[in-house]
Amino acid sequence: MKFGIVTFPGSNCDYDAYRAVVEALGEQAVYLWHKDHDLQGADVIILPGGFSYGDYLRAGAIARFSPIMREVIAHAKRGAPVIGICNGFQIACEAGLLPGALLRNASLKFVCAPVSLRVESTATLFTSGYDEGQRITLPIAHGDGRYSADENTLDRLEGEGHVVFRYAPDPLQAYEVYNPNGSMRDIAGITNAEGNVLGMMPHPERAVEPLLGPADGLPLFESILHRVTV
Amino acid sequence: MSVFRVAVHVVPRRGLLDPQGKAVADALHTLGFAGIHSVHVGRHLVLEVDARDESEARTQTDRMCAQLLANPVTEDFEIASVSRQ
Amino acid sequence: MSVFRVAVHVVPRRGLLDPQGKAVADALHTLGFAGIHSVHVGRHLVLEVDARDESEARTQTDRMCAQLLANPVTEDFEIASVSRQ
Amino acid sequence: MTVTARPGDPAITPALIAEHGLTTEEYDRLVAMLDRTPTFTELGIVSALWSEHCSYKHSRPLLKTLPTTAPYVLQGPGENAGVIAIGDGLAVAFKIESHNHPSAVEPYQGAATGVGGILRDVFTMGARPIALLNSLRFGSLDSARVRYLFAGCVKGIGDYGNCVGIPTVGGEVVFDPAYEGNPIVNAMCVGLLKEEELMRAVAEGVGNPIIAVGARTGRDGIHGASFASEDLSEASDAKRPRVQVGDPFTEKLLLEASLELIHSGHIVAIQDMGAAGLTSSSAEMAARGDVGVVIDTLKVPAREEGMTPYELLLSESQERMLVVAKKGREEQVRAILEKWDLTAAVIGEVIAEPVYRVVEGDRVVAEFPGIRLVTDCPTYEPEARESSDIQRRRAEHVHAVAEREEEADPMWTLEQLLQSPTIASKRWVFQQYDHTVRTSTVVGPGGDAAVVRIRGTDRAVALTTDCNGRYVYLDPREGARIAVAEAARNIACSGGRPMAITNNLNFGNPKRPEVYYQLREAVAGMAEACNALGTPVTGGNVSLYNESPTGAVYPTPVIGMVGLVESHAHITRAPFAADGDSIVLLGENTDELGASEYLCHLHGIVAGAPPRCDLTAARAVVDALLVAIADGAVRSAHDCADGGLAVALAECVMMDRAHLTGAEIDLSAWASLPLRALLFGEAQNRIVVSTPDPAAVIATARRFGVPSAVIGFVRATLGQLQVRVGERHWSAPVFRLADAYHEAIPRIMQRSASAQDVALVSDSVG
Ligand SMILES: Nc1ncnc2c1ncn2[C@@H]1O[C@H](COP(=O)(O)OP(=O)(O)O)[C@@H](O)[C@H]1O
Ligand SMILES: [Mg+2]
Repeated sequence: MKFGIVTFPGSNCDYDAYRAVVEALGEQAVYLWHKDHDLQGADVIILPGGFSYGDYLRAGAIARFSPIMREVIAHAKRGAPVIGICNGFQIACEAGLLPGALLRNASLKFVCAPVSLRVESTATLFTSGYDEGQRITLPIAHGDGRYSADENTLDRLEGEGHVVFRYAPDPLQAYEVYNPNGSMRDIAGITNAEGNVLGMMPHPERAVEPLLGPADGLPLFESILHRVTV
Repeated sequence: MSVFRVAVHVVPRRGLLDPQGKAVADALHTLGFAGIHSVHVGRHLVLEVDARDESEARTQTDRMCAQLLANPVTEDFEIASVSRQ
Repeated sequence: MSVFRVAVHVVPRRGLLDPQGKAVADALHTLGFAGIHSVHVGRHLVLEVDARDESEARTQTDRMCAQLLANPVTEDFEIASVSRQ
Repeated sequence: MTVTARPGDPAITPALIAEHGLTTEEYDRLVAMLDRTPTFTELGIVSALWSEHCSYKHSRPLLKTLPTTAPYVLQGPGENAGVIAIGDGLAVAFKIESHNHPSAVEPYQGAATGVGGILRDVFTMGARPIALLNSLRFGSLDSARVRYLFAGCVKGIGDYGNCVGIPTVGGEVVFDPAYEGNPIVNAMCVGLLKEEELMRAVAEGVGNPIIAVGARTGRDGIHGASFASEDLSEASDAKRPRVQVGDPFTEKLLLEASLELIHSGHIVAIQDMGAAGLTSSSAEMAARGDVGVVIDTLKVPAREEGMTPYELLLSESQERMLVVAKKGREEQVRAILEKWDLTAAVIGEVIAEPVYRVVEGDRVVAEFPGIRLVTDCPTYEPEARESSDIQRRRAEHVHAVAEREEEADPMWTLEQLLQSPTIASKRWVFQQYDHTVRTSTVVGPGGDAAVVRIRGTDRAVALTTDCNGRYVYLDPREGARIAVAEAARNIACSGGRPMAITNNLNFGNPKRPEVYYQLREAVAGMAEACNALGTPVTGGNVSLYNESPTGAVYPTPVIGMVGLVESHAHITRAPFAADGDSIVLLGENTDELGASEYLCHLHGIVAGAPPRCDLTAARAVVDALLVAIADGAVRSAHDCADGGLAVALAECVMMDRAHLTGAEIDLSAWASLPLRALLFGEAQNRIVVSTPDPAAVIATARRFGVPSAVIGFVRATLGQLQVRVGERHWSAPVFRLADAYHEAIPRIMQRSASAQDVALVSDSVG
């Protein structure tokens, strides 16, 4: 399977996503340049983390207008898989691929730490490799991760099972505020109504090798592999 | 064509948590400023744009806000002032 | 004592690099908005404060700006408006 | 060609000369070199190049005495960064740089632009940055101003590195009133390159175009270089307009574009426009290549209207590079920059005539004979004399210091020390740094040395910065030796072999004999330790005049060390990990107590001789530990430093807060030592190891002549740290120690957190 990883000016997790796909997952990956109009036949598009356009004005606000985004949006509308990670999640929201917005962390501080998550739904393209309610640990690294949307949107997301990951208390880290950014209803990751676009603040691509810590991000990529190939 | 100076306010939608506003209020209290009821923090943009007249400058700016300068999901915007340079 | 609503503008000091303003200006160009000479991005603060009269509200706010609301090294501030509530 | 004064330029008066920080002697030297009165532009150029920051006029003779060679050193001092080979045709470039003065005036931008500068120093060598570290010193956190400086610097460092996408994996933060008016902000960068891609900033090839790349030039930081060469005073506030604003987004584009340029083969040299901007970058590149250059200031892309040659030459606008391209490749160079939305402008060329010439259109505004502009800079070796006050302090008999009565319970004392901001966990700091981006950080901040794996190999690099300024203050030579030795132990504790160092000499005003004495002795001590430990100096930075109305800072020669981890299997961490493991102490306990954090934090005393650092023992303990690790006998290793053995043991049981353990410790063998020296003294060359195979560790230690002993056992579920010394024994709940250690700084910053954050709201990125 071929993953297309978009490089915006200021993206800096495109490299990590590329390595995760090629080395840990053993699949094909190509970088997609923001000025291009060609997805190079990629099956899955990753909008990676970083600081596209410096995150000036609002995180993701400027990147959404990059030429390549027209193709990415069309790809999504065709029902094909798109993953927005961290800055990619912010871009996907700004582009209207996902509802809501990501605001400055409630702490007003950038936070880099492993966080404990609960897998809320395994009935998605991206999470079939996990168990319902499974506890996983993934790294976060962001300053604008406070997921916000109006109550109706939140109710709908929850009602229709589009909340995929939630920040969840970890008994071993009772001293920690478990919701690292003040996200509404502890939301860490969601999909669109059709279920083919995933947005999440934590970094699965940074958690695919035991050498670097728990490899809890790998099942996410394997899930896609499994679902899209069958 | 002449140059207009347009000032725009982009503010977080009421009801949304405004940690910056709260932080400012708390900080002012710590610094000993009494009698502060509320603080809200938004963005203040100043643009210098070409336009035929003031109303064109306004409509121009309105479109910029709708498209880029404000996030329709979480922010409201208003054009605070328009002045010919 | 009554409550005053004070609006403050904090803007990057002239002459200092304003990367954010530059990024927004470039973005507006690529969006096809022509004739944009400059964009500057600052903060718009709205405070509700107790004061005996307008001038006290102003002096109060001036001190807040000097001490906290504006960075004395990189920013300038102005009180945009003061109104009794 | 004849140089003509620009209309409108001020006349050269004694006042103007003084304003430019030139002594009469230096001015005469300049006139002699030119054989005429300089123009205003020439005066500006020389005042920048002959400033302390650029010229090293008070340190160069001392720096010459440092060891700088080893078979694996590919580039020593003299370039933008040092480079060492790490095998498989790979190499790492690394360098440390200070931004103390800018950070004192504007902490956020000052620290941020410091990171920007050191990143550029590394990627101009053709290396891709893989890690950042920072070494920080502030006054006491009791002061609101200090909390503002601390929070601002940390946020500036974080926002910049996070945005560029380079992990900040380590560093150190020390709080002491000595740094009250003058914080220390040193940033270190480490980059990875292929040996054959090593790029040097040497201008060559007559006719080759000189190209300005990246951000436009504004009036930022004009005279930043001479600013960094003056004492900080109230007057500095007047210089605030000099503040430079960083743009990490442009830096990221510049990083990618520069590496692409270097690999394209279209250019012969590239250098950051750092201190003294266009002036020093062009002059240094010309000097290194021993060629002439001509620069036309009208061609420099300016951000503001009507900038003079003087301003364009001396501006320190950030995120700019100077490139010497191959003749005829201008278009290819421009194309690469355009791809990254950056501008390139040809502003001059390399010429055969041995002159440094600046023109404004067809008027020559400055011209110097060849490289003498750089080489003719005076050097000074002022008088050196140790302060008698410090001699007195060092001689004080610290064992006579009366104990506080609470100290009857050493566990109380331990809790106090764990709460000392200098010892306490710095998580509040490094949680604001992205340390996992680039997915190569195996051991992040919080332990001894950070470990970053080298992709495609089984190797990794271990990285650390170290310096105890109090030691150096009380004994500069010993203190500098200790700084190097401690860095080496930290590297070894992570499984790395110490390879080389970069260093940042942060000192006061060298014209004062007691300061120059400190500088001379510290450099000598550094040289001794580097020789003994086999870690040559590949570069560094000198920051003098770190003084404020409250006096000079502690002399602070920060050591940035790079080590090589031969196999991922050797990567070792500090916390105890397995129940029942034996705890072995490598090295010997002594009765030393002088210069300790204990005396400073509990008794407010800065006195006594710092612990002796036997360099043979320092080398032996490192070698022994590395062999034991390679044999697979070591489960964890942690260096004993600030706060001594008790603090080291406490850290081993609760540093990893999600996996608290416990331990039973028996120190009866040292019952004859003064208890507080045994527990809290800072005797050197000690390492706490946990192991399933104590016999193997002890046998290895013996082979290297390193004293060692089993001092206890890991009790994973005990939840207590129990210490016995002869008949006496004490115990403390691990969760209490953990709370003291992990919450100390958050609790202090809570008090003022909101003030800090709002003061910085506008600066926030991401
Ligand atoms: N303390 C030091 N020890 C060894 N070399 C040093 C030291 N300080 C500076 N140098 C070397 O002097 C050269 C100039 O340093 P510096 O002026 O900091 O470079 P720049 O400011 O252009 O980045 C560099 O090669 C640096 O490594
Ligand atoms: Mg340099």
